[in-house]
Amino acid sequence: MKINCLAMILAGGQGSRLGALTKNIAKPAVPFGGKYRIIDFPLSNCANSGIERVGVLTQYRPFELHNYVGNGNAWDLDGRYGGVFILPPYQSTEGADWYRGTADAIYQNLNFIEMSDPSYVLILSGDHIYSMDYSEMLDLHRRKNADATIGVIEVPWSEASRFGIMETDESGRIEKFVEKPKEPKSNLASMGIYIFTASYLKRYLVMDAKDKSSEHDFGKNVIPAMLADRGRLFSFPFHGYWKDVGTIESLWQANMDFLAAKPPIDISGDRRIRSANQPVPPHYMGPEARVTSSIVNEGSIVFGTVEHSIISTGVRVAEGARVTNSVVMPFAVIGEGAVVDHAIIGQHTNIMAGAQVIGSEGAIAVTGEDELVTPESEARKAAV
Amino acid sequence: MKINCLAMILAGGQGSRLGALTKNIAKPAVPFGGKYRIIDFPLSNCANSGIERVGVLTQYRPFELHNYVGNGNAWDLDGRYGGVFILPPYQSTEGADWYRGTADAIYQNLNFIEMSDPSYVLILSGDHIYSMDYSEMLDLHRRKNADATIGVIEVPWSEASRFGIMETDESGRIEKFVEKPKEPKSNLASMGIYIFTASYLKRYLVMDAKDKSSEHDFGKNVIPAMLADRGRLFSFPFHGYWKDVGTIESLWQANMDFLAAKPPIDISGDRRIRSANQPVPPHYMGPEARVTSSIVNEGSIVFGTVEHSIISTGVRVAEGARVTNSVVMPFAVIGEGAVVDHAIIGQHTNIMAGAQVIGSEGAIAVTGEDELVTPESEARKAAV
Amino acid sequence: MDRREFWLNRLDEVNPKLKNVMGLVDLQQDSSYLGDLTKKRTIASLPFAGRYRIVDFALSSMVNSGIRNVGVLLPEKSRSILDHIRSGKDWDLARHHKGLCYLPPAPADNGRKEGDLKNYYANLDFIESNSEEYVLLARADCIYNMDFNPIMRFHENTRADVTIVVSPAAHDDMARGIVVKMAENGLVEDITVKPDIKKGEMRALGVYIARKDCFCSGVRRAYEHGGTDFRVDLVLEAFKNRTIFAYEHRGFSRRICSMLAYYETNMAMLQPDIWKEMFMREGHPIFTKVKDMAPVQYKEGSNVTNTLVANGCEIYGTVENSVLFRGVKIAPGAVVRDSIIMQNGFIQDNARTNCVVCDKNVVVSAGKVLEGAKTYPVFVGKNVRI
Amino acid sequence: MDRREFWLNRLDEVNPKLKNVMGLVDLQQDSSYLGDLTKKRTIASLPFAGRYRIVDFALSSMVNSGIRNVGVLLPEKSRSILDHIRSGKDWDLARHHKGLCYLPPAPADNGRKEGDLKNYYANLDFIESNSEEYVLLARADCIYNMDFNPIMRFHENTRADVTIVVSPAAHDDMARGIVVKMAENGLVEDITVKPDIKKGEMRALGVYIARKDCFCSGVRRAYEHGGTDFRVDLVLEAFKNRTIFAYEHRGFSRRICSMLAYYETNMAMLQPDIWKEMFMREGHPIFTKVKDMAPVQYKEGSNVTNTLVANGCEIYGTVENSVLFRGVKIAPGAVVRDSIIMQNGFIQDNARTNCVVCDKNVVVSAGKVLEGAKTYPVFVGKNVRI
Repeated sequence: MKINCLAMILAGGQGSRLGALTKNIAKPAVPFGGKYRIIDFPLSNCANSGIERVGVLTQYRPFELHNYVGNGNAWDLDGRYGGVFILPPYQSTEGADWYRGTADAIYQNLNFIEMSDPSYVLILSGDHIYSMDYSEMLDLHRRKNADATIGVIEVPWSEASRFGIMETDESGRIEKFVEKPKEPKSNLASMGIYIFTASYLKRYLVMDAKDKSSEHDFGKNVIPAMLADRGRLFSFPFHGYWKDVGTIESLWQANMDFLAAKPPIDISGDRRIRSANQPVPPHYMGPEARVTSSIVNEGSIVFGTVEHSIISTGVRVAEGARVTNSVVMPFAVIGEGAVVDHAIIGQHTNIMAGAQVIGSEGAIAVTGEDELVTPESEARKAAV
Repeated sequence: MKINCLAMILAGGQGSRLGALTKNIAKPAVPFGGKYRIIDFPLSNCANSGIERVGVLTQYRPFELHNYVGNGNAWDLDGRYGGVFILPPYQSTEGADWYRGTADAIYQNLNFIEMSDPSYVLILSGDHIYSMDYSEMLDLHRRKNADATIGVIEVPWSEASRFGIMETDESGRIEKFVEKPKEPKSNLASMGIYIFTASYLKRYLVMDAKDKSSEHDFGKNVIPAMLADRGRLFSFPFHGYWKDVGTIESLWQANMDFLAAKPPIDISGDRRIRSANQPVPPHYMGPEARVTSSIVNEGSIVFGTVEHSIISTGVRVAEGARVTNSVVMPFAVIGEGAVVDHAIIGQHTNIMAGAQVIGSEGAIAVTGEDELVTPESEARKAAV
Repeated sequence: MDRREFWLNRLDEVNPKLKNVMGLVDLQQDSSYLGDLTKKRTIASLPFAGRYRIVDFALSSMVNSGIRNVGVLLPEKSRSILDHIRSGKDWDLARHHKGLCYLPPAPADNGRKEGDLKNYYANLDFIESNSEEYVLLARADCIYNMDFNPIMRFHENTRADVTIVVSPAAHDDMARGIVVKMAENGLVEDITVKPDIKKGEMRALGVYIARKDCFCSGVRRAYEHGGTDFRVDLVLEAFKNRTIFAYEHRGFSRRICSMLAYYETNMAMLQPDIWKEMFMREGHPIFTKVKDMAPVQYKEGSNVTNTLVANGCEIYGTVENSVLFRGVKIAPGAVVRDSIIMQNGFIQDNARTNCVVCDKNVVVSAGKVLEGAKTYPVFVGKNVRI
Repeated sequence: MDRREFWLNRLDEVNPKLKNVMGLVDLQQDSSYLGDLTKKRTIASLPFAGRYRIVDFALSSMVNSGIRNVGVLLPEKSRSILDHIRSGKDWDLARHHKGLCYLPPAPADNGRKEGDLKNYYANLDFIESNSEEYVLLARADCIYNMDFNPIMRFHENTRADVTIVVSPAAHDDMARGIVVKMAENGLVEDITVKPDIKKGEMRALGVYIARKDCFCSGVRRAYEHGGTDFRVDLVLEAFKNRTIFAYEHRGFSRRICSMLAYYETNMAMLQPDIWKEMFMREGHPIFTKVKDMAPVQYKEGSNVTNTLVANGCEIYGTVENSVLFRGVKIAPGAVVRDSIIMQNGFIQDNARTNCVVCDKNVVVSAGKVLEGAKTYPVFVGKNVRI
């Protein structure tokens, strides 16, 4: 059965810039916004855009991601021609290798793509928070009869040199693509979202794989090669909220963005962000609870004070505890009288009674998964 | 959530002894008996024994197996604490490696086992045809307070030296285990089915992983090490039909076994063998069809003659074609006047009008997947 | 470009999807024309072609055409249909968002005459609460494998208020139904409801497309003015001032309107080209409840020709021009000709059936002979042992 | 060792599983005691504790106890319950083999007096066709989180024909129910059906265990002798000569037998130890339909204490001793005390509610004040705007 569009999510390796938070889980499985995990965003976007078959490329603890994603049922991606497939490297008749770059990861799964037989392939990354209708981008791709279409967003000129920058003509056709230009001539940054016509992609991936000098990266190698051959590459401008959460600081900041009077994404409307739910009850606010400017998810129980923070599934904030400007990940416990400020508290971590985890803007404190923080232990600070 | 018993199926590598049949699919995905795939047997046995969580260890084209197995829904293995997990090698904080042996494959997935938190681990292989109630074996394991229990079957004395042979005392406790003994002192062969108490297994896998001289094989290394330490290892005798289908000859023979007047396994009763079904209609027998002593599955259409053969899903046997003593795998086409005898015809293969694929007992002819056999081309013969 | 336009523009492309259409399947069909066959079941749950039930054809056509939101109007006796459709998973309709929704029959109003229209009326709130702009209704008493996309395009292009799918009757048809007279462009000039239909007359296949607001206001108007009958009070009366077009379906289609039609339509599946059109169309499979039966065992001496055989059968004897449902057993020496043997039938040694329809679990004992005619098949009721 | 023994021996072990027990959930409870709360719904589908419905507690208890085969006796008005339970997937009961089966109400017999017993009788064929040897019946009008395994062991050990689960009534209970007198060992000495129940009396929680043959023969006997009422005609009459034991459930349990009981039982969930016993027991979660709402937004100035808050809420104002269901909005300056606000309620600026139960979609406009008493909460019907 030929499908229209197949999505491939580059979920990456261990995501070392997230440090302790990814000791036991892959980056896309990192909790976000009290209820979600990062991968909920691209998966929900796919479902909301009518794309029902998704490959997730990862080589780091794939079964935990699999355990979370299952067959995609939570996102209604488990239809007969759909499904979510976790794709670690595998052994083929031609041998086997770990993924050497974004393009190589896709290349190694060309068999999977052929099995799915799509007309178009949508490539996404697994560490961005945003809500986008890919079907509009796909529509542009078809109307322009493009070989490739790249999602772009305007960034402040001052930051443009941190991104892959596109120069386009009036029709949106891409003339030049420069990774991290020192003197950017445009502020249209690549979002790392690509739609390729499947056959075109395959041709370039096979060429790239043979090129021993290549780093096998879409931005550095494949897109430039396509442009060099005068391929029909177009840009698709995106105007909504879009945030890379690849670092502790940006992860914390993106969480805080959702505490604004008007959250940056409508996560509960028609194009809602879905997630795999656990059977937990409504949360309970104790007799002395004091919670303001915060987001609190199901299954938690709060007796203390929470201000401008995110309290995830199953968290317990004990009497007299004080959580401010922080993200408390699922099933963490904040003990009696403990103080948490400008911090990210990892899943299942126990901040014992009286302990303190205090960071500051620009130096967010982080505790990993399943840790025990006593009043004596000094919480590790994230390298920024 | 603690589960009672986790099953781990060693699905192996490319299964090269099945030659052309496993060019594009892993061995457990090889079709069997007209409707099934080899992995249906261990998966159905698990479901029928109340074991709902299953890991499938493979490093060869995992997504095709994933595509077939899905989340285990077809076997009712998709419950909240259940699920089927395809487990290729992955990258962990300690590095990454391909599976070096049966024990190493399990060792590399200790994290998965810990995540599932079972009391017992059942280890199975992915290339046996049989119907067995593992819960009886598990019950024996518990009643004997065993560290490990090994499924055994009596084999003819003349063949005993091809197997791992167990010597047991009266209570069934294993005293000695010898891989392929030249002069066997017992005819109790290991079926490659093990139940371990989870903590005990973990201890020995960790030890085995550190042993540089080990081949990391259960039969050769782990079981002997356990016996050397006087572990409580028991045998569980099995009396039903059990067939290794790791070679072309044995795969053909096992298929033929199901054509007996009384098939060796009751595949449709209470403990039925389940499989992931495709939406195909009842098969159609044409006006001149002549079918005897055969098994024919849904979705096929027969105009020719079929004798003592297995016709799988979606196969077409054209007018005047003659199929005898053969296994025709799904969606193969046997053209007009073609002759197939003592052969295995791979999936989607097209035997053109007038072509012949003729083997003999002991030298079964094989065509691979998606092949085209013309009257001119001589069908490849399997190495026996 | 609005959302609707966006999807409709795609219809000719790779992945046709009737995203803006909600499906309604009406299972409350009058089954008195089928005699004992439907004494204890609805037409919709009547077994067909070895492994299907009649409802599978309407449901599969919807799903294959891209409809993802289907309301099922349940009949009074709904257990067998609930057990067949279950979550809708086998039709890919078990979803968190949209998917299958059961619309159970409304309890009886005090003193008011009952009819099939009432259940539509009782469920208007559900129909209206959905976001789709169009309704595609299928009344589950016909056999077809239809792609609704071209019909939807036809509906759009003609700017019809209501589109009725019709086809010429293949035979005289003794059951009540809608017959239309239409102009060459499809514009309907007259609609009649007749107690019998002559061969060749353009009769409705029970498939209707309309804008949801048009459909709902029609139902409301018909019911609130005392209407009870879908055909007369809605299609004939309430839609009187609407622009109605008829779309002629040219593929295979049959109404299951009598025992003979049931018999002949099953037999039609024995023609390989019809078998292929119905069941083997790329992207248009007919889905049904998965039962996961073993493949068929043809034993030594079996002789089966021009026959449809479902899984789970075991055959020693001779079968010609017949349809065997799941789990049928034909003993040595038994001869089955021009017959339909439903689930778990057992034709014992040397028994013979000729032009017979056996309901589920029928046993024809050793040596017994049953003989009907092609124009008058003999029917044997459920669980009967002869 | 036969199959049954085999599984029962395991009960004390790691993975208790009532594999030999089929569950029956009866949703056709008399709801006249609850007034307007159940005017348009059954007790079983009454919203409870922020995100649940009453039926979730019986269903979850069955599933967590290891029951994998559950028949659901549907009430006359079944759409909301079909929409809530759907395939049973959220309770892990969407299975090919066993799993959930809907048993729709039997159509009315001509002239015969109706009652809840009839639906049991009409579905005996289904109950008997299943392989399990025991039936565990739960009538869905109670709140509990029960492990049925010890009750099953009790049933086995006492060699009872029928085991009834009871607990002393926490309050006077104005609804009709079964009261038992029992000996110390649990043997039932007398059963009565009373129109009201006094505090402390041992009243049935609607949970019964019996061998399937005993249960079915009782139903058959009761109905075929003209019986209509489950309690009187089956439990009192048909089981007269059976050995009946009562098992006292010592965990939390309440019958939802009046508006006040509904109010107080919701409020009981605000005690953290009861909240934990009901919802946070390892291996015994309460499952419900997944709606996937966003987490709760506590805005600047919000002040929420001793309150249960379901996802999807947005809170600017003050809430005390209350239960907020999904999607409730509390505007700035609004004060909600000792109240239950069901789904999508909107308490506007500076409005106040005190001891109020608001059904779904209620709007209390800016500045309005509603005040009831803890012993007499004010009820506001569905979709009302005040």
